[in-house]
Amino acid sequence: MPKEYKTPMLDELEKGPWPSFVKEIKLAAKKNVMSNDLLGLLERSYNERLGHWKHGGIVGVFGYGGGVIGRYTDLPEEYPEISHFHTLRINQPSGWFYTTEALRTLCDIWDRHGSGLTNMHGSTGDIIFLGTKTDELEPIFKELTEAGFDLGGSGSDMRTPSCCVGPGRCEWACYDTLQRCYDITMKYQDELHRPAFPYKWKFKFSGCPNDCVAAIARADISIIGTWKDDIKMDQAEVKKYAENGVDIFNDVVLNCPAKCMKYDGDKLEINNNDCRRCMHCINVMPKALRPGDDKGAIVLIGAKAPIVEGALLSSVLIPFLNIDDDEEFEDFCDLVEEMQDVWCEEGKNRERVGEFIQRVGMGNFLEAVGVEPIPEMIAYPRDNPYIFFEMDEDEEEEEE
Amino acid sequence: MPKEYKTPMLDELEKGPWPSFVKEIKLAAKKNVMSNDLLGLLERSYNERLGHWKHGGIVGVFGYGGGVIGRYTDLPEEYPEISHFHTLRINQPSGWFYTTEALRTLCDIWDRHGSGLTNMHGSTGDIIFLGTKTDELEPIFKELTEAGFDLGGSGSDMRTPSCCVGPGRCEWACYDTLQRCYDITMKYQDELHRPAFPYKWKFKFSGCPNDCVAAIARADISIIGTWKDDIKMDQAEVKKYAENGVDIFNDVVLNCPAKCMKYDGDKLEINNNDCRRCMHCINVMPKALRPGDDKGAIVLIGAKAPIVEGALLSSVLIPFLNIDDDEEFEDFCDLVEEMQDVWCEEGKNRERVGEFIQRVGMGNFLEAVGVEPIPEMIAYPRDNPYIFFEMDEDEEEEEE
Amino acid sequence: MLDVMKDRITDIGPPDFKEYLPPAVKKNYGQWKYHEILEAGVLVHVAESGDKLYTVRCGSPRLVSTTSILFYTEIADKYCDGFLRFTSRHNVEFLTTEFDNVAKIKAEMTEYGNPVGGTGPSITSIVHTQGWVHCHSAATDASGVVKAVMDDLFEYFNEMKLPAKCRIALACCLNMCGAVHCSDIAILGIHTAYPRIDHENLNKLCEIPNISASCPTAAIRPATVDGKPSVELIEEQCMYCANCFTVCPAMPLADPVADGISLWVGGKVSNARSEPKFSKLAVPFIPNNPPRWPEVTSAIRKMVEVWAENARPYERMGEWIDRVGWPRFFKLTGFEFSKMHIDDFKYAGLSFKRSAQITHE
Amino acid sequence: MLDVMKDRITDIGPPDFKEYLPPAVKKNYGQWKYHEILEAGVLVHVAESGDKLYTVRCGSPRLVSTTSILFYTEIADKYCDGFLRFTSRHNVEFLTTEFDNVAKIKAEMTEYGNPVGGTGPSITSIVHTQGWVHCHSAATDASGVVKAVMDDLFEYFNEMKLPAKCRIALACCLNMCGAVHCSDIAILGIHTAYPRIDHENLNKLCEIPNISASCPTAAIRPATVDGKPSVELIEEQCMYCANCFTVCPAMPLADPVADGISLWVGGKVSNARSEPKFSKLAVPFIPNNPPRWPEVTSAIRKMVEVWAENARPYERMGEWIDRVGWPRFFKLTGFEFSKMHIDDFKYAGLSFKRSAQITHE
Ligand code: SRM
Ligand code: SRM
Ligand code: SRM
Ligand code: SRM
Ligand code: SF4
Ligand code: SF4
Ligand code: SF4
Ligand code: SF4
Ligand code: SF4
Ligand code: SF4
Ligand code: SF4
Ligand code: SF4
Repeated sequence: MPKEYKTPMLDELEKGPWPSFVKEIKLAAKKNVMSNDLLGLLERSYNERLGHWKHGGIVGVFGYGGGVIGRYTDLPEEYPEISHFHTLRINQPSGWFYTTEALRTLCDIWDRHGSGLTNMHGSTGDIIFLGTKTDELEPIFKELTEAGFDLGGSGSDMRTPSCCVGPGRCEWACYDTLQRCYDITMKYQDELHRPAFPYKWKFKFSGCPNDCVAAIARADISIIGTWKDDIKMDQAEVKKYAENGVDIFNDVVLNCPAKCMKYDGDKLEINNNDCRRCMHCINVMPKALRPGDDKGAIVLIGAKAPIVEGALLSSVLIPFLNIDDDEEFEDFCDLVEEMQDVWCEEGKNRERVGEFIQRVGMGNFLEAVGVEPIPEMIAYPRDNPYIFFEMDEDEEEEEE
Repeated sequence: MPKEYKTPMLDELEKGPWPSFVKEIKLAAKKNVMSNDLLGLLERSYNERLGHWKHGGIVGVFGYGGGVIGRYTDLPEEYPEISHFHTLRINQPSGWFYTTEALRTLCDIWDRHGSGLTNMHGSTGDIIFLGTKTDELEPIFKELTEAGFDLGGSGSDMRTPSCCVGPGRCEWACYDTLQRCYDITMKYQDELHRPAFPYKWKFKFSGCPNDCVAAIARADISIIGTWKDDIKMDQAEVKKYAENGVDIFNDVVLNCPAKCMKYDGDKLEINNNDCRRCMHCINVMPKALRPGDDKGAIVLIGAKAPIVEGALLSSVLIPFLNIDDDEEFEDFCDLVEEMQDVWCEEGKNRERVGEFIQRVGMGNFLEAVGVEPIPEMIAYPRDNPYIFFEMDEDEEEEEE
Repeated sequence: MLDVMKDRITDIGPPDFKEYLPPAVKKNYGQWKYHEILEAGVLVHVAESGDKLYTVRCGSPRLVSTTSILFYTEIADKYCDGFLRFTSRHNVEFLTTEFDNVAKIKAEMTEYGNPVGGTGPSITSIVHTQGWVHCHSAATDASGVVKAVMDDLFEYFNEMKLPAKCRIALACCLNMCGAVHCSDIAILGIHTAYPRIDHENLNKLCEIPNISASCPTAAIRPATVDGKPSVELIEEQCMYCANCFTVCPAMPLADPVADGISLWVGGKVSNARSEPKFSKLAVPFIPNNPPRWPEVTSAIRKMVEVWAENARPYERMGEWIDRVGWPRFFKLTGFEFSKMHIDDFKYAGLSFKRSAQITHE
Repeated sequence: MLDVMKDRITDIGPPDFKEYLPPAVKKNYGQWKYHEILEAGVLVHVAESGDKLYTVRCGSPRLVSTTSILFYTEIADKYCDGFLRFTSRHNVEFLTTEFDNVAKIKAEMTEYGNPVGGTGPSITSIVHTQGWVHCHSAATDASGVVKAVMDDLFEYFNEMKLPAKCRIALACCLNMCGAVHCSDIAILGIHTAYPRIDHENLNKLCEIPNISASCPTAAIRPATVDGKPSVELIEEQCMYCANCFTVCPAMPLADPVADGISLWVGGKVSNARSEPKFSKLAVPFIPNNPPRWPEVTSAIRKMVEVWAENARPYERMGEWIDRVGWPRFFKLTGFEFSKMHIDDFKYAGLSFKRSAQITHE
């Protein structure tokens, strides 16, 4: 018989309009002793204002270096069911689309082998199976793979890539985010499952500059859709928006970062040469404006959270890649591997690629991976005169 | 008989519409052997693409640590007249106003004791007497002071302050730049003449945010005029500008950094609460718009050239100071002295105050000089979570 | 064990998403023309073919039981041909080609406890992390704070009455698994006590050079304590980042009194209008006050209200502050400005106000 | 010597400017109402009193002989009641209350060789430094380059046909006495050869710890060479800043072939419209080519022309580039973009293009 915990603190959090995670833990606790002990432990944390988890040891499934986060409570005597409480990271399908059948299979496996609690999803994008014992890992893994699922990344490896819904349900997708996310994931299964990098290596795919998976903020490789040709414009629809109350002048023209729009109260003009493809005008009037036809992606590099050298945003590496084209995609993969090699060779332990670039210098990094420096990569050229001069061979000879 | 130098290279630079410094050197060389040798040496530099000056030793006038830059050619045998060729820095009058009489006196002194060449002015603002011998320094100094002039700064001291023309000839002067520049100079004569600081200490005074002495870019203490109340507006004059071809919408409204203007083709409106006092609209239409009446100055700190830690711009220390008020001016001087003390105590050798602040942290600097931190001092708060927490005494007690 | 190792399948990767796409999505894949937001939480996407696909977005606690997932599958089976999806912010979305289903899904999901909203100029789910539910590193809980904040801000979830989107995220420690650093409002768990060094066990559990190297401020030095190899801490140099603890369990920082929450504001990710920005410090420290963290919820409400009242349409939190300036932000919110707000890390110098562009009131 | 020390006056400071103000200035001090630019180089300031004061601004080489100063005093005596002033950019200004005098001053000064201009949207005098005329540190000449550039750009001095002001400055070494770092166009003398260490004399002339400390990249280490205390240089770490030379004469860098000029672009000082900005690297190196530095003048002309053609009214060089982006600048000027343009100093990371806001052509 499972213990019955009094949870006055947590009960408070069953109230109110927002969906309650306490309700979820209780639902799970009804069927599952681990979740029941979790409820008790969490109430205790609420009372003590202190977590009760220990640093995880290394646990996992055979042949994989990642995908499982080991976790143990520091009060195993009092909460024996969660003395082990490891999570599994399961690689989600592109765009988080599911059949109900697949979900039922997952639930079934998890109810039999784990806590019955999940995160849908983890913030990298995985399905998180939240809490089980070491012994259950292999059985879960076997059933998962038989059902067509596999573990995601953890540790110093490629992490589970993720992508926005893209062409699945968005008119602005400039490339096939779902497909390319899937392709990268499949291509680098080994890198995903067997950590051998200096640190994490994350990929995120957004179909346009709205960046609905926040790729630029949290992926080492951020792939963001864009287009090259003119914004498509339907003046009649522009008029309708104006009639329906859009203040085209203040809401659209004044907000254009390129200051490249003109509106005379009737016709809207865009100087597409100056347009930065920021999406704003399109976002405001989706029926009237649309990205052009010559679509592709920008590849950016280096984002990460603050530890240790401060947070980084990704920065432009390739300003335009026709990523839907298989050949260009292969070229891109070659570059990815080249970068991995350089970073693995020269990177320090726990140094993300963005930090690595900052340490060795973007110019040197580009040289090492064989990419030509171009002004699209920078917001502005250096403003300090501390230049390490490198004269061309020719010039040097001339000088001698 | 002075040598006659062939100067085919320099002669080239007598041609063309822009005033020629070669003409000037030749004019001086007619009367003066030093300038004649300078001509020869300079031609040689042009041929060799190399300067011929040595590191200056310490020379100066008795009791002063600065004001003279020692200079010797490395070819004294060939150019004996400029084997010494020291410059004197003479403190200019505020705003570089002169009577012709004063200028004639200066020329007379200089023709008798030096090369007859000057810089009107040096880039800190001094009158530069360009080139004389060690023996001439004391006589020059004596005659200068008798004529009412004194040396400016050099070395690790307060440098000669300078200011824009301000109320002398500008409708936008928000305080009396000429007077305050003079006051500061007079108040700190000792600091100006007897180097005892870690490094230079420069003051520049601009009467409004146009900053016509580039104070924010090159003065440790940059004092820039501003106002607190509303921009004064004459709608009739606005109309006239519009009639005369000013595109008020594109040239003015769209260029307002605060986006705080509205123009309906007839009336111009400013939301003065949001206005950043950038001067742009006023600059475009000086007859129609004017700074308000509640005028004063912003005090900014820390600008410098790049060596060693990279160039710095000054940043806001006091967002509004009624500097024309004598009491507030005295308070400001007290703060200046407080800052000097802290910097002298804790600053490293050759560390400008801006670098010092960067090293110890603005927050710590403010604390040391007794200034309350306020959001006006920052462009944005920290974006990294690496906070050195300092709890209030009260809070700490509570916690115990 | 042997049993489970037999016929073991590895490295198959995730299922092919194409198998999981609803028929309307498959048919109109990449052929969407435009969309409209019909009401908070309800979108319609219109395809070149003329097909219409309705989406009902439902709030989710993210931490969900299989019981609830199974409930979602029931809804999806009933109205959506057996398909559903989750969003990048962990909401659950039901896609249907039948407009009539929209109201039904909405009703059933709301009834179950998953209200509909989060589209357009609203506040959608708070991206968050594990907190006391699962992580050893947490300086606060995640789910509980999120629940408290969203309860308080609920009117902004199921109505679209804000100037623009407002993205809130929470991370329970400086590792920032929630990648909160580019959020309109970031809730960040923060320690303010020094690591307590377990000299007894340190050398057994950890490699001393790694610990020293882990500290961004070089506050940790190798030292021999009671005859054992260990480390010592230069307290003035520690800013509680916990990176040493990540590397070595023998240096815990968690503390019931000194742990708490900091609030950050004005970040964004999208490239719309302005470039992506980091969030900046608004409130350095609020002690943990479970179960409802009232000081946190009210500070956040304050920010949201002040922004909502003062910003122009389409102006994200950070864009508004950039236009009117940080002095205005601190004035209107009433948050105290202190030394702690002034950056003193790597790029500090660039955060000073290096111009005479100043507002006066 | 004794003689000159007698009755010696010290610390009197500069003359009181009030003695030096022209009568019209004294009378209307602080009472100016507005101004107009009548033509290039000619301003009129109108006082509240109705008084009008005309200013004629004349170009100056800055390096002026007493002969020329005396000539200016003649003009000032003739037309300006015996007063004149210089500007913050070293031009000489004649102030008169008589409109008729304007043309006369202009004629006489032009005749003498000091043309009139530099107001409004024009290019005024180039702020500059000593160069080979006086400084031991120079990597190029100052006055000569300035003369060559201004001759070439003269049409922009005596006409006002640019979108906005364009401020050019020159510094002959990285000490940047011209404070060029915030100029629309900065001309900067630059060394590209390593310091040559005079091991023989180094220890006599300099303090070794000071030298090591002076190097921003820590490229200098104490070392014993031929039995003498000296320093050694890690060449890969040297970026030729010459700070070691400033501290120690035994480490000269100047070199006829390796010295030259770099060009920087897009800085500004004023707070009008945009905040003050630093200039950014446009051309890393052009060898010294006296007497007319043709590669320098043509590169500068290119920048000015490209900007003049493409910018909007009131848009300073840097504001234009900020709007259209650096790729456009490099494309239109044809300047080569290289690794050297990518920052690798302290704030390098912030100079990368951290957004998807990109133009395509
Ligand atoms: C589960 C998850 C949070 C969540 O509740 O969703 C998570 C949980 C942990 N993260 Fe994370 N991270 C998770 C997404 C992230 C993200 C977001 C992302 O990937 O988009 C980030 C920020 C982006 C980035 O990578 O920079 C993130 C940045 C970190 C860091 C700091 C890394 C850095 O370079 O700055 C650490 C510290 C470390 O690696 O030692 C960390 C470490 C951890 C550890 C493993 C704690 C540790 O020190 O060992 C956490 C385990 C918690 C637990 O007990 O379950 N986690 N972590 C997320 C993974 C779920 C999934 O696979 O879908
Ligand atoms: C004469 C003058 C240049 C000119 O032709 O106008 C000048 C000339 C020298 N400067 Fe300067 N500086 C002059 C204004 C400046 C300015 C501009 C300003 O003051 O507005 C700056 C940049 C602003 C600043 O202070 O940051 C400037 C930044 C430097 C530096 C770098 C200081 C720094 O902190 O980065 C040095 C190097 C040093 O101090 O060792 C320097 C050093 C020198 C020395 C003394 C060379 C040396 O290393 O000893 C030069 C003597 C040249 C000579 O032989 O005559 N000079 N120097 C300017 C002073 C004239 C006057 O008094 O009016
Ligand atoms: C479903 C989802 C993508 C997915 O694959 O899951 C999505 C879907 C859409 N986004 Fe998004 N965005 C989604 C996360 C994001 C994120 C990522 C995040 O918040 O972590 C961002 C970046 C946020 C940021 O900038 O900080 C994001 C920034 C945008 C923007 C830019 C808003 C702006 O003005 O800055 C738009 C354009 C708009 O709304 O006008 C947009 C527009 C859209 C559109 C209208 C695209 C379309 O035509 O279908 C979709 C409905 C938007 C709505 O909710 O009003 N989406 N969108 C994500 C829903 C999250 C949720 O459950 O609430
Ligand atoms: C005389 C002088 C001040 C002095 O005390 O000597 C001066 C005088 C005036 N300045 Fe200035 N400025 C003077 C140096 C500057 C500087 C400093 C510098 O260049 O080193 C600046 C900052 C430059 C920068 O931003 O990089 C400067 C930025 C301005 C501006 C802002 C321009 C802008 O749009 O960014 C204005 C406003 C305008 O011209 O519309 C201005 C406006 C003016 C006005 C119109 C002020 C007035 O009402 O009298 C004066 C005539 C301007 C003209 O030439 O068209 N003044 N002005 C300086 C003349 C230098 C010269 O000989 O050419
Ligand atoms: S990132 Fe762009 S393409 Fe992807 S879902 Fe968002 S708006 Fe659509
Ligand atoms: S996409 Fe952005 S930059 Fe381009 S025209 Fe529209 S608002 Fe302007
Ligand atoms: S800084 Fe302002 S007050 Fe001074 S001269 Fe320039 S415009 Fe006039
Ligand atoms: S002074 Fe500048 S900020 Fe103020 S209204 Fe005029 S243009 Fe706008
Ligand atoms: S943010 Fe910190 S405490 Fe929260 S899950 Fe990530 S590592 Fe754990
Ligand atoms: S908490 Fe961070 S700053 Fe403090 S000792 Fe540990 S690693 Fe260093
Ligand atoms: S810039 Fe350099 S070379 Fe030129 S005067 Fe200044 S210190 Fe001398
Ligand atoms: S020139 Fe500069 S970088 Fe090179 S050794 Fe000297 S101080 Fe160091």
